[in-house]
Amino acid sequence: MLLNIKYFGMLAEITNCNEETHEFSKTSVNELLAELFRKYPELEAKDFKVAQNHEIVSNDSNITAPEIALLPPFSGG
Amino acid sequence: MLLNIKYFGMLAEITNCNEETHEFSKTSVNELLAELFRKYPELEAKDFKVAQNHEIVSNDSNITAPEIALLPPFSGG
Amino acid sequence: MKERKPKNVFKEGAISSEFIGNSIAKHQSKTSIGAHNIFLGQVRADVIEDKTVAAIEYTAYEDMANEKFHEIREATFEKFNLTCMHIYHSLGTVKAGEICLFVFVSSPRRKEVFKALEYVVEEIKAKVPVFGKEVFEDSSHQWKVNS
Amino acid sequence: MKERKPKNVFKEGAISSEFIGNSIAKHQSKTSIGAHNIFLGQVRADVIEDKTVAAIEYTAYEDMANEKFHEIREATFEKFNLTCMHIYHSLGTVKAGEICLFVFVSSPRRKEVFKALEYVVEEIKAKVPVFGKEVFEDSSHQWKVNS
Repeated sequence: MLLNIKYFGMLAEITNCNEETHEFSKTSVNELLAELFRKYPELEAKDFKVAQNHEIVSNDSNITAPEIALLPPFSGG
Repeated sequence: MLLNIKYFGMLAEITNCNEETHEFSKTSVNELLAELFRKYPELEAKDFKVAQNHEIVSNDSNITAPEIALLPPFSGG
Repeated sequence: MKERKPKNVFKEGAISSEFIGNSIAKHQSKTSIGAHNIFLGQVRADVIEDKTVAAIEYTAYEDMANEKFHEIREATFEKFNLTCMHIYHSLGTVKAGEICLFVFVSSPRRKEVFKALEYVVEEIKAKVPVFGKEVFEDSSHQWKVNS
Repeated sequence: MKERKPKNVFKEGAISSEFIGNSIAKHQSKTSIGAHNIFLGQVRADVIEDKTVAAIEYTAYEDMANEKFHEIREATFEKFNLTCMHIYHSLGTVKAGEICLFVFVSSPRRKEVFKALEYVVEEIKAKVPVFGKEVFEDSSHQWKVNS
């Protein structure tokens, strides 16, 4: 599946982009993250959550939607 | 002692005045109220508090200041 | 700073939205503030036995009220970490829909403003001798009681 | 009314005191309202290791954020007896002393607005994907973390 991965805040500084497409042939969020950590080793040390369909999902969820967002700690307000 | 008695809100409607002087020769708030109830019988049924020196005092306190206020329930805000 | 004289909290008539906006603007030079919390009391057009409240006429035992406002201010600064606090209350006629009470607290941190604002408003309702006469559209009236 | 589409809560840049004043003025025709409560988040000029915060640059995962604001709105109307509620959050640069968050709740009764406002603000802080970059006077930066 061709995923659209979005990066926010300090994560976008590490990846040097706000979004990118990523061809993904495995199943879970954990497997996706392993691929992203290979591409961006600095990501692994960062605190962030993964959203799919605009909802936070756990790392052992399956990827079911093409839009995936990596969200560092929120600091609104 | 010559007292200056102030009436507020619905109490001023009963007494038909906002303040008046009252010659008082006894001691306690209760004794003062008895005199005022003779003058304004409708006052006796009303819910109010007495302030002396800008502080609420109990009815068995002694009158020590010349300014006495009769305050119906507060409804600020 | 301790022996400040009570300020006059009362304003004749309604408190305007422009006054509130200006009061907010004045705080933008205070850059240690992170959170403001504002309470506004607005006169309701309550319907009581088929009659509608058109306005409230406020009177107060002004000297005592300003002393009580001052005591509430001092106690609130003791209890909470606030940068500043402002209180304004109307006297005279305030029409339905208009604002009669404006309480404004500011702090570096939001947790403080929530606690402080509710404290101040409840203290005002309980301790300040202000009296509201609800005037109906037919000019009859009743005396307001806080709930 | 249930299936309202999420509105856009975001505004580019700071929220002005005039905007807040106008928003208050618009509520004066709603004469069932007795109490308003307003929270304002203001950017602090915090000093961190001798450097002073000059501004915060806000970004957001906008689609998700607007959905979360909408869910918070709906949940708040379920929990509390409110007449109306408005939320605005800045995107882009907001300088120290300027306002970046404006939450406005109104109800017939004051007890409701205190509880509702704190609930809304805490929910926003916890659930809405907004990210603040604290930019110092020397143009270096750090990422803000809510406390």
